[in-house]
Amino acid sequence: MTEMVFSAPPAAQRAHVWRRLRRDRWAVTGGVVAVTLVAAALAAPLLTRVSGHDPYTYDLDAVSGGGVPLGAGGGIGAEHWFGVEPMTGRDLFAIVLHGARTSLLVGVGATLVAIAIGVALGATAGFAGGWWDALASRTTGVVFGFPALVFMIALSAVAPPEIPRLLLVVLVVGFFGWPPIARVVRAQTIALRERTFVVAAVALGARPHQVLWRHILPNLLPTVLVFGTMLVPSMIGMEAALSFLGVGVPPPTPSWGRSIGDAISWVQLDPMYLLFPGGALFAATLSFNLLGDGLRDALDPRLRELRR
Amino acid sequence: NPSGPPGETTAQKGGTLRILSSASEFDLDPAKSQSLAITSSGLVLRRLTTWDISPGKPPAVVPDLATDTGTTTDGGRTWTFTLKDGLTYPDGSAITTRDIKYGLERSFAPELSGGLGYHKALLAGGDAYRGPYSGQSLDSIATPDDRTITFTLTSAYGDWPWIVSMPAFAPVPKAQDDPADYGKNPVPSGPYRIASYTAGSEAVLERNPAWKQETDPVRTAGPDRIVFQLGQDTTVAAQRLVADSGDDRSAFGANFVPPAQLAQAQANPAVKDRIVTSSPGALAYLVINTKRVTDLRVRQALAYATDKRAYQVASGGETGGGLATTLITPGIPGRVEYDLFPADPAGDATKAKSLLAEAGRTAPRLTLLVRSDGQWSSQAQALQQGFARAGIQVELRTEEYEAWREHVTSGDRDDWDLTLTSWQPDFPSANGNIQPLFASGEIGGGGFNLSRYSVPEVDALIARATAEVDPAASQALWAQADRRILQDVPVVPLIYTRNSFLRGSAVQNFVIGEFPAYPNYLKVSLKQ
Amino acid sequence: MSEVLEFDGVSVAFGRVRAARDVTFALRRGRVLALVGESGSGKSVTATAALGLLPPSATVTGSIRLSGEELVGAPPGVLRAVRGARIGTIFQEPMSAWNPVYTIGAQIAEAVSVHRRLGRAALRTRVLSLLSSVGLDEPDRIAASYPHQLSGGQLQRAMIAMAISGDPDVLIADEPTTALDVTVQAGILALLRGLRDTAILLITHDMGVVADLADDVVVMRAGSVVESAPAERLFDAPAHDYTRALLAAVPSLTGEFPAAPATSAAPVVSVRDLSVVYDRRVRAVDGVSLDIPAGTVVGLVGESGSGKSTIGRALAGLAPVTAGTVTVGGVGLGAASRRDLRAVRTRIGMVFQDPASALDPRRTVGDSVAEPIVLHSRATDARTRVAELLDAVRLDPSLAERYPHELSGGQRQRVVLARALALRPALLVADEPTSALDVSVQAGVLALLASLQREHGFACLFISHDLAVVRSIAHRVAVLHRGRVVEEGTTGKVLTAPEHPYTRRLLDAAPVADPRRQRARQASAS
Amino acid sequence: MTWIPRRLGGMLGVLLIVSFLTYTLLIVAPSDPALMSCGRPCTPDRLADARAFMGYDQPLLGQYLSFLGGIVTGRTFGDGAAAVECAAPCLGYSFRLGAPVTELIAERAPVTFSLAVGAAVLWLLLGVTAGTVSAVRRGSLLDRAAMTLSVAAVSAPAYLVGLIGLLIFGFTLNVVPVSGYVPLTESPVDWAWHLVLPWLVLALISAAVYARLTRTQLLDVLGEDFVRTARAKGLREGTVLRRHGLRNTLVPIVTYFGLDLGSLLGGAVLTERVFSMPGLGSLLIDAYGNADLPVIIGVTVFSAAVIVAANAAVDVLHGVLDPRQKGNR
Ligand SMILES: Nc1ncnc2c1ncn2[C@@H]1O[C@H](COP(=O)(O)OP(=O)(O)OP(=O)(O)O)[C@@H](O)[C@H]1O
Ligand SMILES: Nc1ncnc2c1ncn2[C@@H]1O[C@H](COP(=O)(O)OP(=O)(O)OP(=O)(O)O)[C@@H](O)[C@H]1O
Ligand SMILES: [Mg+2]
Ligand SMILES: [Mg+2]
Ligand code: NI
Repeated sequence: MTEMVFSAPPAAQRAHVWRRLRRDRWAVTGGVVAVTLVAAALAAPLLTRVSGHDPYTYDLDAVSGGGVPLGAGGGIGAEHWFGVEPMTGRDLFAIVLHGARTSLLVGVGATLVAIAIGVALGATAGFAGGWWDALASRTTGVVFGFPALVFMIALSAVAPPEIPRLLLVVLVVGFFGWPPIARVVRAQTIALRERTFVVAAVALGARPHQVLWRHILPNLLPTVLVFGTMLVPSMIGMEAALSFLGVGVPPPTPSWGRSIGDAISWVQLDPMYLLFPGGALFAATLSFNLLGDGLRDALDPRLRELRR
Repeated sequence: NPSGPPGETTAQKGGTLRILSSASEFDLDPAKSQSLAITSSGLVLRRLTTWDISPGKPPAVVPDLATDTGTTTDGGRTWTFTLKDGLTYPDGSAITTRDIKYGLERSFAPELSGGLGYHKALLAGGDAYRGPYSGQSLDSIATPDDRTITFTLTSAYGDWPWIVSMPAFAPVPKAQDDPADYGKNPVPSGPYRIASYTAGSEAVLERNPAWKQETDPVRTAGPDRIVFQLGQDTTVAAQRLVADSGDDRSAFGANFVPPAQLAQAQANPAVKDRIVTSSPGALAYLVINTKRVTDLRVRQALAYATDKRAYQVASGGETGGGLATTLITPGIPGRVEYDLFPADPAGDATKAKSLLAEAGRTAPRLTLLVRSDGQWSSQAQALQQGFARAGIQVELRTEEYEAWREHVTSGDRDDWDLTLTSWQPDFPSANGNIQPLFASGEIGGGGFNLSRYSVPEVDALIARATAEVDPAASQALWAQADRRILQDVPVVPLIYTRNSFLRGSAVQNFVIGEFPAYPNYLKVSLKQ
Repeated sequence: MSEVLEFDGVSVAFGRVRAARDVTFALRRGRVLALVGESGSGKSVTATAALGLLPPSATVTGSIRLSGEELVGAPPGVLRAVRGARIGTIFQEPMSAWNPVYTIGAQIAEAVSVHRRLGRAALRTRVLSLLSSVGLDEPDRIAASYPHQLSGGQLQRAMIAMAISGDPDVLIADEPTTALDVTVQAGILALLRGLRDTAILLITHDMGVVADLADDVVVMRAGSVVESAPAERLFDAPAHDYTRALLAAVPSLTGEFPAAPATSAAPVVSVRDLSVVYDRRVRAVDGVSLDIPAGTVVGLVGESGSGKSTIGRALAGLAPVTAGTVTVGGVGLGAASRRDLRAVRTRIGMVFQDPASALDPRRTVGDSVAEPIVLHSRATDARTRVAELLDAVRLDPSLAERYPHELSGGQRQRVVLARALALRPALLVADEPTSALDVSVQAGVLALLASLQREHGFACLFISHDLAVVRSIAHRVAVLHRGRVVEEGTTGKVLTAPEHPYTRRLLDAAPVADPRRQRARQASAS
Repeated sequence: MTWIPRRLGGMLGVLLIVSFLTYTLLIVAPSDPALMSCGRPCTPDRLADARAFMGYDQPLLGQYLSFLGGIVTGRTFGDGAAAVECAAPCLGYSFRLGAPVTELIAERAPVTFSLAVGAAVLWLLLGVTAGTVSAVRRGSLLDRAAMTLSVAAVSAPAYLVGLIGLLIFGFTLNVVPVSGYVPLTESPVDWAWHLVLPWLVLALISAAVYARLTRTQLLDVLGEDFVRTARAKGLREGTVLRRHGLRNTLVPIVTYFGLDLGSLLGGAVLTERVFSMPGLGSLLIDAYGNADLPVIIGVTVFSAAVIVAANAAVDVLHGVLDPRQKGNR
């Protein structure tokens, strides 16, 4: 701020945000965890080669006749780092690691889809008003009031097997996630469009998309960040529900959502089974949120020099 | 063999029994009911015959409203029953065979479809009959007087005494029939009647004063009141029964205990006693779509490659069921044990591979249709990994129960190779094990011949066995059919499932016989 | 004379920006101290420090004592008891200082009831009487209005009403009359003068107001006090060079009128019978017709709330026109397609009355100024152009990377002006563009406008309450009264030989930057 | 006031589209309601009978039109002695449950409403409080703790939270009833007592978004000039936060709340299941499992109507909450 730079070009501003983000210890922690998780997901095949177990092979010797993992903590040991899955004896470490691939992809991918549609529709509807608003609002109403379950069951029947399931899941989950975002974004856009600085931009002859892009969206960003980071875990949960309906990623491909769903009823007997995938989901969500909060605060000029 | 409480103690009277059920509706309309003779509807409605179920004894058909289990004079085509003395409804009027005829007739009405309908195809003229509401009656049911009823069948049928134990054979007084609501307030003939019903949440049964113990040898009618708590989540219900506190002490679960809770309960000595596990009952099997997997050697390879052990573990291990090799299930009279594909429980991948090589299909890719409810998904995965060892790539496709059912029973959606299901006969005769699953007439249109298995020789064998009135002769024929069918490998038997139930500590006489693998509600009583 | 509020060596820093340095002065009961000085010299920051309401990024050192009680670093409870009750505050930018979701009446009532319990009816009466005391003639409507429904001057007066509602010992009045026309301003000054028990800290750029009201004057520049003296002495014998320069820059109602350019054929703006009605009730503009030829500056003066800003907005197609036509550059705005409207707007430079809310809080100042350039030209050197523009409006180009909330009121106003000028518009609509500027900066900005205007010959609607400013820049003047143009003509004619009584009253009410003459005028008025 | 008919028209349009799409999809969906009610064994003849009786042999459009007609005028199913009357507004008739869908919904709705409204009040309080604390103490340990908690809550499946709640408070501590629902009219105390745990569970899970939303919005608002004005009046910090801070964050929160509540009123499937509450959610899920099309369609249309109404209410509220938006409906 003290350097004698002329108008701060976006790059400089970005550097600024980056610098402030880096100073935020929590955001940095979040970033490190998020990067680690993504890296672990990418390197899953490699890592499981090191651990010596893939997520598919049954090991019925690791479970009792009734399917309960043998040994303490759900079978944790040098052999199975996170223990094994009840009923199958599959290696939980491998399952959690490979599950990260599915879940992060779906969680983040579907969130992006939902946000993209929600923000695009909500912001344009709120800004343009008139028939477009009416149409967009009705569409939002229809999608929101629409029985997603019916749709998914129908889809499971008609979707040709050639479509990659993962892509389908991302699209479907994302598609049913956008209406709330669109509504909130629309409401905020309507409030923003009355603000003098937006009117000023209009008075400058800015095209609608320019006003949206330059003034509305940046001011919507904090809200969108919140939704984005909060949406990830519910999207991962949705993925599990979908695979239950037969539209999801078919078993035995691991995913956190499914593991968590399976683990719930085992929570008393084998809490570790819930703890590892659940903890992974929690860590991912928390890190995204920390990062999101950090970003939000770094982007807020009014909080710039606030010291603790 | 059944574990749980030792033998039967004499039924104590009194108390309120609670039955925790995941079902959310409670409809006792005899025409729409598929309930077994010994479960809920049996508490309120009596039929011509019923089942005598006790642990350690083979199931027997015994008279209920009728004086005997039926007489036939022409080798099983016409059957005559006579009602006992002194049977009345709560209003004092007598139970008559006319009411039974009417009850049966209304079961033909399309608006009341949905129940067990074995009689509909068996009674002469039944295929064209559409119920009494448009004024017609079914002449193959004759009621010469109020206490006699005679059935004329399309062909001889030896198991008819079992058929008349089904819900539709309960009396329905015509004057009190309101087709839309009858199921919520049926006129009782058994020891209980419905006192109140709150949709989706509970149904309360209270004593029927008109019921007389001396006319009824199988019902003990212990509790004063029976409360069905509906819409209970099975996991939560199991947890409640494990906790065994307050009212839950006098409750039992109507649903199987989920594997995790079962393992948990077994690990807890205080709870272990209260688990009641059935003998091996329903047959869980792998269906092979014979229209698509046409090569017998491939089917044989599947039979050898099947990892029954993993399947068993996925079903809860030993308590989940014993390994299966035959179609007729244990507990059914006349069952003969054999194993056409002897292999290690984990499967014989080598043998399977060599069969595949013979067939010229070393790496077949098959689609396994899985229903999304229950444990089917983990069970399917257990098979999948076994098949993979023999080089058979199986892709799982999950579907909701109803979608799955439409898929596999409609007969015209042949885009799958394998599916998993289980079958428990509706009455303890090998007929119920074989005919619905392998008769060519049961393909499509809602029938359960999921393998699309159609062999004239087998159909003929089934027809012969069905018509045989002599139990021993018929049992031999069924055993022959069992072996004959499995030679073609339309299915791979996996396990005979054992069902486990939990009861509260005050619940007595909560027992499961050799058939069916469900507790006998009719004899449950409470410790006073 | 008791010292009520003492500033003793007060310094305020925002990180490395030192906004005020070692400021010392004291307010006394019953006296008015005027704080004058360059825009951005730290006046507002110093005054706000007394309330403990600077943003957390500010570091305050030194001592501020209210009747001996230290306020710097005082616990929140102490500060809260002081605020509103013992120190009333009129904030500089009235429009953004109001909460948009409550009515004016509710917000004043809230202030009243913080420190005093009153019944509903009594509260209402009090609010209404406060509103009328600041010269608002429809107190009922004003009280029931939301901030966005009122004009800048109305909001400012309501703000004054709120500030005096607690009968404070000290009144901090930061530019209390910037948005007021001289007639109303005279009323407000009289009101303030009437608060005899109160010590008033008056921050203003208007030397006429200083002359009218102040007993003592403190002059600030670049964060430091350069001179402080009793008012008369300061006007008579300014000691510091900066003070002298300041006084010299005071525009006066004498001297040359700008020569009207030769009128070209088609006017750039042609307004015919324009009426604007808000909410079906408030007839803000009532049958106004107005032409602005190319190369001409039309000054629009008139009472606060008479519809000036509304007309300005109508020229950019931003007002709900109920009747009449507005033609800009040959395009009728009422019937124009979006595309035409946009094309017209790119040629209009717009300065909104409230600079604080006209700037996107999430964009840097440089970004905001560059916006029209980025939007409409493929210029790659926006940065140089931004620096040029900032320099032209006398802002340090280094401010470009600050955010709007980090500027002073006058600085923000100049940013908005710079943005409006960025594309060399064919029409400039400037709504009170210099109201927050001290006279020396104002003189510079006016000179810039005049020279740009001569150079590019744009048409300009110049809305101002300051007759001297209008006189120095406008070729023609239109006088607005209650939504109607009551008089229109060349500046010379309207300001020297006014025909309408309202114009005459306006001229009479304009304060002059001479304490003795002001006092004489007050005496003759009363 | 011309917006009222326009708005109502729009709402009706949405409902028409939703119901029509549902109808179409259910036809496309690979499940045959007749099959589910055909009984065992099922012969093709009987199947055709059941299908004809339920009206699924009719063309789609015809079925849909009679459905619409039923809403306005009521319908009769079947004929002769077995005919069933379904009075207007008839949303169909469930052959499986032997009751008009409207009646089923009327029976179940109070349960869901009790569950949803109570939980909503709780989660709003919880969420907004946590969000406010977070914003005011931005960056502090408290802020981070609130965030960690809310993240844990959103990451946890409702079923799990419900089950754990039951295990702890129902079975182990034995302080709340473990299942069931008592109508408010029967005993308000019992009603609330049975609902405490479900409310808490739902609230815990849903509060998270409100906490985060409140935090970010409040941080925005607290930077505005009018907050400084409010402080200059001498208002207590709490009042400033409430009246000037929170009040100005309401628009997005209320918008989201409307949606959330609206969709919850359509049934809280998992929560209802864990706590054995006979609400709309369990009705719907049950209907899915049994291909009970009339119930699926009826409940869908009903919850769509609730959602649409909640949206409309929120839109009207916007005008009240933000006077600048009046006339922007
Ligand atoms: N959005 C609105 N809704 C209702 N009334 C409004 C609105 N905007 C302005 N008004 C009213 O219209 C009148 C004219 O307002 P305008 O802002 O044009 O005045 P002005 O001449 O610019 O005054 P000032 O010098 O105080 O800025 C005022 O009485 C004001 O209260
Ligand atoms: N939050 C902030 N962060 C950084 N700098 C600030 C901040 N607020 C004000 N400043 C700077 O402090 C200086 C003094 O500002 P102040 O508002 O006191 O000026 P002023 O004398 O009131 O000017 P004006 O007459 O234009 O209102 C200005 O240079 C301004 O840019
Ligand atoms: Mg200032
Ligand atoms: Mg104005
Ligand atoms: Ni001025």
